[in-house]
Amino acid sequence: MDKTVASLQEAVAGIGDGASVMIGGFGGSGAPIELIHALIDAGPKNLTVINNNAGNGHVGLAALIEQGQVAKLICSFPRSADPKVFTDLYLAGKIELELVPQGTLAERIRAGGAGIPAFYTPSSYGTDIAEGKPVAEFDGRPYVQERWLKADFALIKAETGDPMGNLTYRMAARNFNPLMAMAAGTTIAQVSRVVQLGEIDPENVVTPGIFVDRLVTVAEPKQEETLNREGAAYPEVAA
Amino acid sequence: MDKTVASLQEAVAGIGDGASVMIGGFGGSGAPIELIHALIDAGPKNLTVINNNAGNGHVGLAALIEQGQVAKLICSFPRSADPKVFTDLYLAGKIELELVPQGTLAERIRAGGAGIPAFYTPSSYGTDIAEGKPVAEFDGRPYVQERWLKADFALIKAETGDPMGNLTYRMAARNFNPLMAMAAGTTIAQVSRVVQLGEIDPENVVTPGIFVDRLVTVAEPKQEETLNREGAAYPEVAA
Amino acid sequence: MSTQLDTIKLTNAQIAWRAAQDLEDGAYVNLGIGFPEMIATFQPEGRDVVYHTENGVLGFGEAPAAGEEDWDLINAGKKAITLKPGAAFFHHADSFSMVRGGHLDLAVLGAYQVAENGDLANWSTGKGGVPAVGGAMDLVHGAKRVAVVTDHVTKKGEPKLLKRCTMPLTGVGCVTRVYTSLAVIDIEDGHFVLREKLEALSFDDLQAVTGAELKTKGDVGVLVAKVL
Amino acid sequence: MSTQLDTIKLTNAQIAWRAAQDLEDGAYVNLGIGFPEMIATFQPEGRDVVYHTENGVLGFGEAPAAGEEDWDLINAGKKAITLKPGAAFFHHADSFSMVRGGHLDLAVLGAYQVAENGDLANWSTGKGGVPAVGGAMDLVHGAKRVAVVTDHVTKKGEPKLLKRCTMPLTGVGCVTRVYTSLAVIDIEDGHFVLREKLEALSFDDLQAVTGAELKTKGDVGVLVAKVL
Repeated sequence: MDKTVASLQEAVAGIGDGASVMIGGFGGSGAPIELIHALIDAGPKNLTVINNNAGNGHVGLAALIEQGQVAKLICSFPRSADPKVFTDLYLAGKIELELVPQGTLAERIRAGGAGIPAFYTPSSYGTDIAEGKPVAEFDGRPYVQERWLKADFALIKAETGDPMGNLTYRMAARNFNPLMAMAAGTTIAQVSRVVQLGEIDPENVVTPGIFVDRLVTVAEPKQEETLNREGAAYPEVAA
Repeated sequence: MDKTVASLQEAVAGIGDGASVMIGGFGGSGAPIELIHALIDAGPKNLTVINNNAGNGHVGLAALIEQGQVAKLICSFPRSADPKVFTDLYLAGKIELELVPQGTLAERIRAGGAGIPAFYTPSSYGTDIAEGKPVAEFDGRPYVQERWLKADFALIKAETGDPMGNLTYRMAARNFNPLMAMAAGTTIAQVSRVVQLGEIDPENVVTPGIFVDRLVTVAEPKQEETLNREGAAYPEVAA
Repeated sequence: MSTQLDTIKLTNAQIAWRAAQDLEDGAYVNLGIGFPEMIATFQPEGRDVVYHTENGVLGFGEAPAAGEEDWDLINAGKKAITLKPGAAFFHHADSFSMVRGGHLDLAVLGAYQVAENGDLANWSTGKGGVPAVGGAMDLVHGAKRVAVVTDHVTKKGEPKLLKRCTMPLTGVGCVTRVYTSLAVIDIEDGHFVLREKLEALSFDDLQAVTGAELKTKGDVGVLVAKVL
Repeated sequence: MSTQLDTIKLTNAQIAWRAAQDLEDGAYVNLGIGFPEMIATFQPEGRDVVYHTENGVLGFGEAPAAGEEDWDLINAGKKAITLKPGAAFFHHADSFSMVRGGHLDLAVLGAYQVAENGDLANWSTGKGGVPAVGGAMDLVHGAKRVAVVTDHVTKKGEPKLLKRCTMPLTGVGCVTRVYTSLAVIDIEDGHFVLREKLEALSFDDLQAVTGAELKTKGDVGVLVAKVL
């Protein structure tokens, strides 16, 4: 079993117009910048993107939005240090936003991966976010019903992978990545290195390979934060 | 911060009559035999016990049941290699049983720890187990509503712990232990060894210390399977 | 009739062998406790299959030699196992996320009864005693294919493949294929569709020991199994 | 009146200092982005507090020196952090299990408005622009105590402590204590209960800049804060 693919281009192959795509990361940490840029190169339009944020600067998710490839964003916090790209499109009515509390977003994705079609949470009860959602009382407290969230594809960033797709992450870059790996039809991971089968201690596997479909090596992945401090943009001509 | 306690007796202190107690393990693997035996010594009655099974032989959970301390068992599979203790009491109407499918049991405990009061699952739909439970349809498929499961105490078995209560497990002895750690008011862990703070790689912590209240060292924990092959019983006089 | 069947029918090992021929390369598979576990023994050469056990292991291998057991490394049947390279441990909620979340390619279970609508009864005869369900009610949901291995009839010669199950259900409309001692049968659109039968057995004789109509779509293949 | 308040009121740093005095030894605490984060700076000596950040770290410490940042090691405010011994990493669902599941002892947030029934508004002024909620709606549920740090009045001198919030709510009935620039106030049974106030301020003057009745139970303490 060998899930590795040779190029970023091959890794994102098959993501077509109208696809739903989960993209890992919290801010820049754990954001699969190289996979996102490969998706920009591949050029599908009308995507629904699930991410915690709306990108920063002109690289990664922000660049994907800037290229006009995203029709709808499902996220918890679309305001960022340099939110211009998303903000402009949103205020112009050119991109749809589904705002989800962060914990609910994480739980909805986990539910999608775990085969739980709906669950109840105290979060957002009594707020505008809960409008139109079913409410039920358990043990005398009110809760909001939320639905699972799945996607056609997940683009995630991990640290170490093996050919079967077992993954480990690096520090707080873990965040949404293991959850999205569970909730997508096709999960595509970029890893800093691929090691031999058995080199990842079975005790320390964070994402078991059953959740991963393709693996591509990006030996020295870029950090969104660093790129933005350098004033980078993607594609470079847009700078 | 130091959550270690000096003795098994101290570890199980405060578990009184009528308490609900989650006990980790799947069959013998991951079963906190020494903590259970300390609970037998402490002697509380009328307990509600949550475990996947009903114990084997005359040690561990089977011994706790045999001592008449358990009024109700919530589990998925109370039939075992030597099920006599539970079977006799059950058929005599002397112990209550709540039978829960194994995946639902795991998810209910996880929900208890995660603050999710209820969720929907396809498991058990259309079966006797679903009788009396709310049913709802999502995307054209029917699902059963299940409630979270919490307990006053959890007795769990881990491999390595640090003074803050961070834990790792050993192979398939992980099973229900990390979930139960999340779902109890007071979580009590027996570990084979306590290491210095920082010796467990933050990447490899399975149960973060926030879920653990007390930690007791049992350097060479007994395996239920081995004890039963030796024909052991607890308390020893009962042999 | 049932005496005659006894002379030609496949043994459990042969049923397991036949089921094993359908294991796909690269598949993630859960084999139920007991009879279904035997399928792994007959995994065809050159196919890479990753086995899942619901107590939290992916990628386990054969049983260890006697005396080499580690009782922290067991499968759902509480038998000692070994690990293959690339294995992973996880807790029970993650394990059943794999099951319920549709991540397994195949689950194979035993059966008391299977109905033409895909209903399965395999956890309780409904006759009292201590009820015990384990992971069966979860395993029948989520896997892309849910297969059953079973004798075609009960020890008394009564059909196990029925219009509707009479014993307590494990799951509703969940079974997709049945490997029996006499035939291989798919469940499609609420009907049994016969794919293979033993050559020595006529269609009518097979129908006679089957509790619901056997449909056919195109040719019916010959059920062959290795002599074991 | 508001000019007079400006001369006596606590600075944000002093409010954070006062809130920090209530940090309990051994507590697990989440400090909201921005102002509440400052509380960690004033953690009293001898108290061991474990900080949680919702992006998956427990047991983090101070910011690293400039140039030493690792952008995989950040907090919810996307600022670089460091680890203390005994730290742990986990994914977002586990992180919010800690939040929602009642495992945190304390969460401290900022506020636009707090109502005497414990309602909090801190995520949207309701005036358009891009809405963004982040983790606030989860953080207000589950923690054993949910405290707010805030100026007592808006920049225009209007009360932020009200009978009912007029801005979009973050959570219902969730706040248990408010540390303001003028007072420390508990929320009990749907009422503001004054615990401490600045000595220079009369009860009536405080009531005048508070949008709901201030009740008292026993003595009202003197709100003192270190000169910072």
